[in-house]
Amino acid sequence: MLKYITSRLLMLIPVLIGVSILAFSLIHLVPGDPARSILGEKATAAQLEALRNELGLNDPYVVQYGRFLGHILQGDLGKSIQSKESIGVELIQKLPATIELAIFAMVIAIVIGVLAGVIAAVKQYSWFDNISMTVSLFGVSLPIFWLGLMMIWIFSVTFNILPPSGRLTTGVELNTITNFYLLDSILTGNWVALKDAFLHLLMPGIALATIPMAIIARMTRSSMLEVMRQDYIRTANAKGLRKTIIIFQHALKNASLPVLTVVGLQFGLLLGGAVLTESIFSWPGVGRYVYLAVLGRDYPVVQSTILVIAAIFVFVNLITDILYKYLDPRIKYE
Amino acid sequence: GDSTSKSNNKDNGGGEKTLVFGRGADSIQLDPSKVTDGESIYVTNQIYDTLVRYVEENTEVKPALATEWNVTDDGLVWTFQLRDDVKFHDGTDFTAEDVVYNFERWTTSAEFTYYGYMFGASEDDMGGIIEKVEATGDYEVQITLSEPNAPFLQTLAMPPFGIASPDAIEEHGDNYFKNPVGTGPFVFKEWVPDDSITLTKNEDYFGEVAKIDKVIFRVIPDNGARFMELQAGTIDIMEGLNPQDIATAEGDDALQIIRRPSMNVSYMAMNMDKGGPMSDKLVRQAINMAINKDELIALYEGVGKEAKNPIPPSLWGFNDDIEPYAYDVEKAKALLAEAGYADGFDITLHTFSNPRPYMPQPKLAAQAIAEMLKEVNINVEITESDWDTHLATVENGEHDMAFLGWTGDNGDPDNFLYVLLDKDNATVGSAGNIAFYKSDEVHDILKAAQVEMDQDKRTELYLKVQEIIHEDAPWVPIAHTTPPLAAKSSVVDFVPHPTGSEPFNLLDIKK
Amino acid sequence: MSIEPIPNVEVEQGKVKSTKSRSLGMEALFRLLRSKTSIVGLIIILILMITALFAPLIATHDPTVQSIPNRYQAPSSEHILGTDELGRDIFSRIVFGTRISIQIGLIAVGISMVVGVFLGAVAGYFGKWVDQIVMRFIDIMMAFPSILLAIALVAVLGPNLRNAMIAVGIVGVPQFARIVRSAVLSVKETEFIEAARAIGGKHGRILFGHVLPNSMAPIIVQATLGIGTAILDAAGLSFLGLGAQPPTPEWGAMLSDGRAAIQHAPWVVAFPGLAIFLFVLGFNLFGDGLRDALDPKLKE
Amino acid sequence: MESVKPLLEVKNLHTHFFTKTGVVRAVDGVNFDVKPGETLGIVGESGSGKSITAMSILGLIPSPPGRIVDGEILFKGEDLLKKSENQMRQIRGKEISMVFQDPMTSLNPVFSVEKQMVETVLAHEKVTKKQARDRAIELLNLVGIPDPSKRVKNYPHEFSGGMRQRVMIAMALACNPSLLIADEPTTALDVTIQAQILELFKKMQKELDMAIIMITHDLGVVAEVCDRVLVMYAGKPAEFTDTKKLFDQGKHPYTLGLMNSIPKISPNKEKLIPITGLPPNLGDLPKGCSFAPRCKHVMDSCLSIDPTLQEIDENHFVRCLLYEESKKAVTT
Amino acid sequence: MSALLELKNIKKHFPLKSEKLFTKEKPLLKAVDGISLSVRSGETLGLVGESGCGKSTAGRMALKLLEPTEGEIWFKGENITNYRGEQLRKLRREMQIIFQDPYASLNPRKTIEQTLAEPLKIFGMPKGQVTQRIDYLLDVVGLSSYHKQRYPHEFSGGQRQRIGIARALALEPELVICDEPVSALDVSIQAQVINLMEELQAEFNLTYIFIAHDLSVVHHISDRVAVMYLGKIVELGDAGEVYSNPKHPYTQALLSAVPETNPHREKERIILKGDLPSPANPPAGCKFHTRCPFAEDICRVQEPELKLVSTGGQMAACHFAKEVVTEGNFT
Ligand SMILES: Nc1ncnc2c1ncn2[C@@H]1O[C@H](COP(=O)(O)OP(=O)(O)OP(=O)(O)O)[C@@H](O)[C@H]1O
Ligand SMILES: Nc1ncnc2c1ncn2[C@@H]1O[C@H](COP(=O)(O)OP(=O)(O)OP(=O)(O)O)[C@@H](O)[C@H]1O
Ligand SMILES: [Mg+2]
Ligand SMILES: [Mg+2]
Repeated sequence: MLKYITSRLLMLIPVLIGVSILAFSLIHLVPGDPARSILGEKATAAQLEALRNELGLNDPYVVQYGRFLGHILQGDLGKSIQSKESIGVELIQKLPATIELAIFAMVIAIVIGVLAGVIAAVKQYSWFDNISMTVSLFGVSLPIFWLGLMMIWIFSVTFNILPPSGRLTTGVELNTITNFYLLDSILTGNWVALKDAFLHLLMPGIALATIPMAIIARMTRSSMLEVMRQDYIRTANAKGLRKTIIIFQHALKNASLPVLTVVGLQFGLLLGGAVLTESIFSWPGVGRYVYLAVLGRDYPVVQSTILVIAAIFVFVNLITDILYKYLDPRIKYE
Repeated sequence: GDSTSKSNNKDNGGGEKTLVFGRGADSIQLDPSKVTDGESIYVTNQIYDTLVRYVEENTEVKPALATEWNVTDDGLVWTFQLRDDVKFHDGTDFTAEDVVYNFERWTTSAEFTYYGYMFGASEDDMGGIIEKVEATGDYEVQITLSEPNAPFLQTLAMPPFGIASPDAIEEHGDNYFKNPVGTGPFVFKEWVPDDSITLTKNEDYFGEVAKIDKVIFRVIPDNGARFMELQAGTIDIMEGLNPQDIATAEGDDALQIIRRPSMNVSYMAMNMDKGGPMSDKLVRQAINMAINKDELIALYEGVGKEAKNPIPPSLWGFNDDIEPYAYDVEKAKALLAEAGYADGFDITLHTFSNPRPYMPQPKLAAQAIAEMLKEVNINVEITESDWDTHLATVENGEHDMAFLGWTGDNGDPDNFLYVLLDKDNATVGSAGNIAFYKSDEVHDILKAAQVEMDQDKRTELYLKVQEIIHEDAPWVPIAHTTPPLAAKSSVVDFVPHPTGSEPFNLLDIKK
Repeated sequence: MSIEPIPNVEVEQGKVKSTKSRSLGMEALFRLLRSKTSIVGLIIILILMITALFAPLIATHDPTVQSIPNRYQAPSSEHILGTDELGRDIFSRIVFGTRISIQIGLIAVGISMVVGVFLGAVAGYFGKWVDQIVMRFIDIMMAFPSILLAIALVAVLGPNLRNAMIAVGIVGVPQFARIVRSAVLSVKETEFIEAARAIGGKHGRILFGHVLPNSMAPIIVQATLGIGTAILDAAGLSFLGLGAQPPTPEWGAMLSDGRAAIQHAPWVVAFPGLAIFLFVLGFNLFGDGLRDALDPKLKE
Repeated sequence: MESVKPLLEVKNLHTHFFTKTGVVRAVDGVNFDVKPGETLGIVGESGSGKSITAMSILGLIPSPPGRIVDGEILFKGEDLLKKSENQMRQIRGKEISMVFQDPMTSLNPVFSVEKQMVETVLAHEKVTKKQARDRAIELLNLVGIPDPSKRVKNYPHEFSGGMRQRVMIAMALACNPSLLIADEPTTALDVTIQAQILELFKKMQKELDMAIIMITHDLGVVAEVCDRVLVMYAGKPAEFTDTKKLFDQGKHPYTLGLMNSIPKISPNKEKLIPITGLPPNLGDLPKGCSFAPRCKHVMDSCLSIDPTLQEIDENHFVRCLLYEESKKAVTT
Repeated sequence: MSALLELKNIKKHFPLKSEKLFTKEKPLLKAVDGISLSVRSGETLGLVGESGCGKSTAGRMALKLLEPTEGEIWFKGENITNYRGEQLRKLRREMQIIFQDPYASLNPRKTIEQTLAEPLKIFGMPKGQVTQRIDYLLDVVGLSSYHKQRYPHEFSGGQRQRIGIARALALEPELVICDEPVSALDVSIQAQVINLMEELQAEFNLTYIFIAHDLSVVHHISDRVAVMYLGKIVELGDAGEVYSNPKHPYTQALLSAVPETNPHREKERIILKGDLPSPANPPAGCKFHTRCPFAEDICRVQEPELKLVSTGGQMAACHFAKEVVTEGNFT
């Protein structure tokens, strides 16, 4: 098991190097440069040149990439050119925001998606099946940013029942420990903040959840249908087991395997794909962070953050693989 | 960036007054000498003092850290008398040596953008026109210039030249930017990046002590969302209002609209450097005539006034006698025909995606202009890019026509005319003059005005320049905006400053 | 010869309706036309196609003509979906927008498909190091957050519709490559491929004559569903200001432009979004039906 | 033997599937009975309705599209078709249990053998978990799994095909059923393993007093383990009699065709005599006898008259016009 | 009779996927572990054995659809082991294969005509003759030319198997490898196909390698039989001899396990213990020793050679084969 994990981790290295090269090349190919971005429209050519020299931007790309890689290998994500802040420190702030949102969305997606999928499969061709599957098709067809805007319009503008943006209402106090606000407010017993943070999570969470929810529901359904056709379900029936046991133990455990893969993949996608949602709900997460960094040509931030997101993505997929193996005794570790 | 405590206080029973200021982006650094972005300066303007400050309404100056000053007749040596009762927030005393220290620091790196830009520093000559800065007493400083500089005093009032505590700079080193220490009306308390910056009032402020106890600058990137937060009451005042929301705010008794006096201009530059139609004056004039400014201005939803000159009317030296090109499609067509373009031509218009204070809806304006020029057979292809790309594009002169704008730094006409329209600044690659308008006549007058210390004479010169520019028409001047802020009605005595930032020690929150 | 011919049971039972036989594709088509959802999808797609084709006839106004004094008008009989921030007729812009969206969908998916199918087929068919290289490359693209990849690509290439389509197309490549690869892998192992080798077929003939045609089902399904995704992605890019250049009536851009007015003119945002939704839904419904029709597992 | 009351009686069973393309008459008028302790074989080609007959007995026809449209299934005198789902659940696995064809797929891959066996016992008997586990081990021992107390912890994939089939059988025996239905229990296995399993069946039957329905398409298996045989063709019984009688004096042309078409290992090779044509489509059966199109002895009347099952001899039922005296007379 | 095809000690070892990253020695699955055979022109050689013993792998290597890991393949007196590309394609005219699964062995997207035309086109038959040839082929396998335009899914399993046979015969090969051609068919159809194959053999003077696990079928169709166990041939000889007088204990057990279709005869059964070991981890010595009722110490360490055990040319790989001969009825 341990061997398996180590070898899998080792295999991630080339992928991450590839990602870092891709990120590096792309961001350096974007026209404009950080010096201009920092100094603004008012800087003179001489100032720009001086700053470029200071930042080492005039070095050959290979040297620059080597320097970047060197830092990464030492566990140093570098400093933001724009804010001068260590990227590691900034990510400690922003990653939890994004991860909290992603987990929240994923929990919604899994709970509703799996339940709907199971019921739809068990009652195949029923009205529930038809409706839930149609709705789930709606889910994958909705532009999230539009859904977000419409939710804001309905729940914030028209009815004013949910906060339109941010993680906490200004004025609500919260001592942060992990930067996961729900967790922090529970840890500090701050119920006001808990409720507030929860309300703030609702709209972006739902917006972000629609696509994975729809995908999970459909996946669960087809996976359940597939499993329900299997011989061992017939066996379970022939043994005289209760329907609930057959569905929720025998069938669901088998059906959950492909769903798990989807969950892992979707969770990874949520992390990197939250750019739109975060920008609509002014969510101070990594998606916005790296998006702004692209616009501000903040090379180190773009490179390091994409690398971190990619690492999390592959890591999450690794975890799902391990979980998969854990759930499926047929797969051996060695 | 401390992750152990984060607190947003609300005025709890004790009657503590907190002002929550909503804005679109976070500060980049809280070291004003190194930044150029409004969001940073807005905050540092509360923390730091400059030798002289702008008065509340315009860009005239009044004493601040310096109580009085004089200048030699040749305009080269300035002597400032400093206050002797000022302490930095870290408790150290403020003296003339500290001023010298700050000036010297500003000449050590290209990072001190504004210094270099305002005083003409270069890699070889980091001091620029400032020859030396000396402490001639505990509370007296003498600054020697290499050439006379008419707007010098106004320039010193700019927030980037706020005086910082040398002790703190030494102590924090590279991290000074997140531990700012000045002498201003508010003391830095806490910064949660991309979320909020908290300041508390400086009880020992030498000027008027603030009436509110705390200011929180909160980042809410989306304009619409920020306005909703204001409507919901979670912030007290905000900038960056969508023009579309003004009407809503005006219809709401609990809210007020505050318009910032204009010290900016937005324009469409026509690149004269590329050959082709744009190098023909007749074409440029025709384009000026083909644009219906009334409609264009309507898109500003009441936050802008039509521009006819490169400088805003609030500035001295504004030439009000100039008659703007009247909207006249027929005449424009005639001019084009005369120039040999009766059948029109194809042309690009570069614009940018992020709204700027002087141009809240660049994309709309571009489309409106494109549609208007269609009337005179000019076929405009719009290219919209992000701000950085746009800047790079226009500085390199890749455009035919491009939108840009300018916000005055120190309230001096030179800060508009020279920067934006002098041939000195028309170098490809770093152009401020993106029309690449290279008039020797204009150049000579502007140069003369820079060294003339008599304001009346300078006014004369600037009036003349504006006439020439009007005639040559390198631009279509578009508008001077009065960027709106929205606030709760309970916020009183908030006097917006044309430079875009105002100290909060005078405003108050009424219960 | 004494070989007994197999009696044709169907003929004997007198139930051969026509001598014409149905290919698998035809079978699938019949199955497809039996599913209600795919019919709905097909109808939506057809309506959109017709709209695109006859846009000038259907639109009530010129989609680019402005009337600044008439901006932000609520839906009325004159402007059935209201007017936008420049006083243009939203309905007409949406109508003309169908052309753009169809173009985006087809071109972006075309790019993903051509590149993805090529990579996936080559990787799956030749295996070994070819597979290793292609798949590591695909892994890298997968690990790279896709929207950021698209944003960066557009930033590099320059923001306009064409480049947005290219970026969206490139982002869609891994999906295709993986699907094609796994399809090719499973088809490659079948006995009829072995038979093709046994009768002396060359690689090209086997790959293009046997393997790919039998991997078509997932490719077609992915292409249909991919059109929806491509439109959403491109709209997302436009929403971030990285897509269609004004005054192109691209739906994502319309939505983005109208966003500031959501409080006082929500229709400017609501309708383009609804259009995107409908369009994508159409392709998803159709693609879903197509999957069922083409999936041999669901075959009775 | 005559007076023994049958354990199971299937009377005129019709199970149809109502599909989009038409009604599939998977089981269309099947009659047979099983006596306590005997082994009844059901043979027939693929698709002849063997499995559906078995599933009908257990009430496990997937519905929709399947439905038992007619008939009676009397088990210990009670009609199973009249029982509620709950009552049926009490019978499945306890009174009647079943072993399926493919041991590779019939066990749930994600649960240990122990869990799968214990849950069966617990579902029907009021015992503790511990007792259930002991019973599981005892059963595994009975079916010849070496080291059962250890192996019980294993997952299905850790067993070979033959072992899994033993586990399936052990599971089926968990509650001492009085009837065991084995649906092609050896088809998926290699010959040497098949021999082991058949041996096991014989042993089980000897030791436990239990009736078995052995579904197969291999006449060899029938000859080896069955007392009586039901030959099915296209959802209908073709012939029903004692095993020996069937092999000695099989009557139905289909039965005979079947016997002639399988190669035998004997020193002198004979040419095979295949049954011509194809099995019919159950969704669209020909009029008359469904075997008529392939029958060597087809008569005109066969194309219009669907024969009924006739007892032509003691305990020998045939469904063929050749043996329906009256009609035969007409044609000859 | 001359040998048409000769396999000389061929082996096929499949590398198994190892999840250990840094090991040199990859675990191998020894699917075929050194078999030697010669197939005479015009005969049918039956290859029997339990599932997974390497029958198909051996067949595919003979056709060079799989590269042998070791050993040589001779066809018509030529060493074809290292044939590649064009050479190999030429060889295809002379050797063909018929597959087990009638559903998987035809391209579902091609009409029967297209399927049958493909080999003809590859080998450059002029267009005009192709149609004619296809009609002929269909006729030969008992189908009609009106079937040409149909797709595989419109045929039954037996019919498809006939099409597969037609395809194999299209190029007029000499050798046809039949990989379980009837095991997926219903008994009643199976006999039709077997008869067809026998007739075709007579008609075209074909040589068959007939792979099957059904001993009765093999017995019925083969002239000689090779019995495989775990990648090895354990017994080889004239079909009648091997079936009536098996020398290897595995063959004996195999034969005794076949259910007897005569209910009156009670057969003496040898029930083997245990299961077929995995070819990834085969036992040392004689591979059969784990299940052999007669195994002794030598069997656990030394692998027996295939040796002549009867005057009729019967061969067996058992240490005690001679003893079996002497003890048995062959004195
Ligand atoms: N769910 C279903 N829907 C429609 N038809 C079905 C269904 N299940 C079975 N059938 C049909 O019922 C007929 C009888 O099937 P059954 O499984 O009983 O055959 P069998 O004799 O057991 O064959 P085999 O030897 O292949 O197991 C077949 O023609 C089959 O196609
Ligand atoms: N491509 C391959 N890669 C790895 N292992 C393989 C491959 N092909 C076959 N094997 C393994 O080789 C062994 C022999 O396989 P082969 O197909 O030759 O057996 P067989 O005797 O034909 O069995 P069956 O009767 O099941 O067809 C099996 O264990 C099989 O799993
Ligand atoms: Mg069956
Ligand atoms: Mg095989």
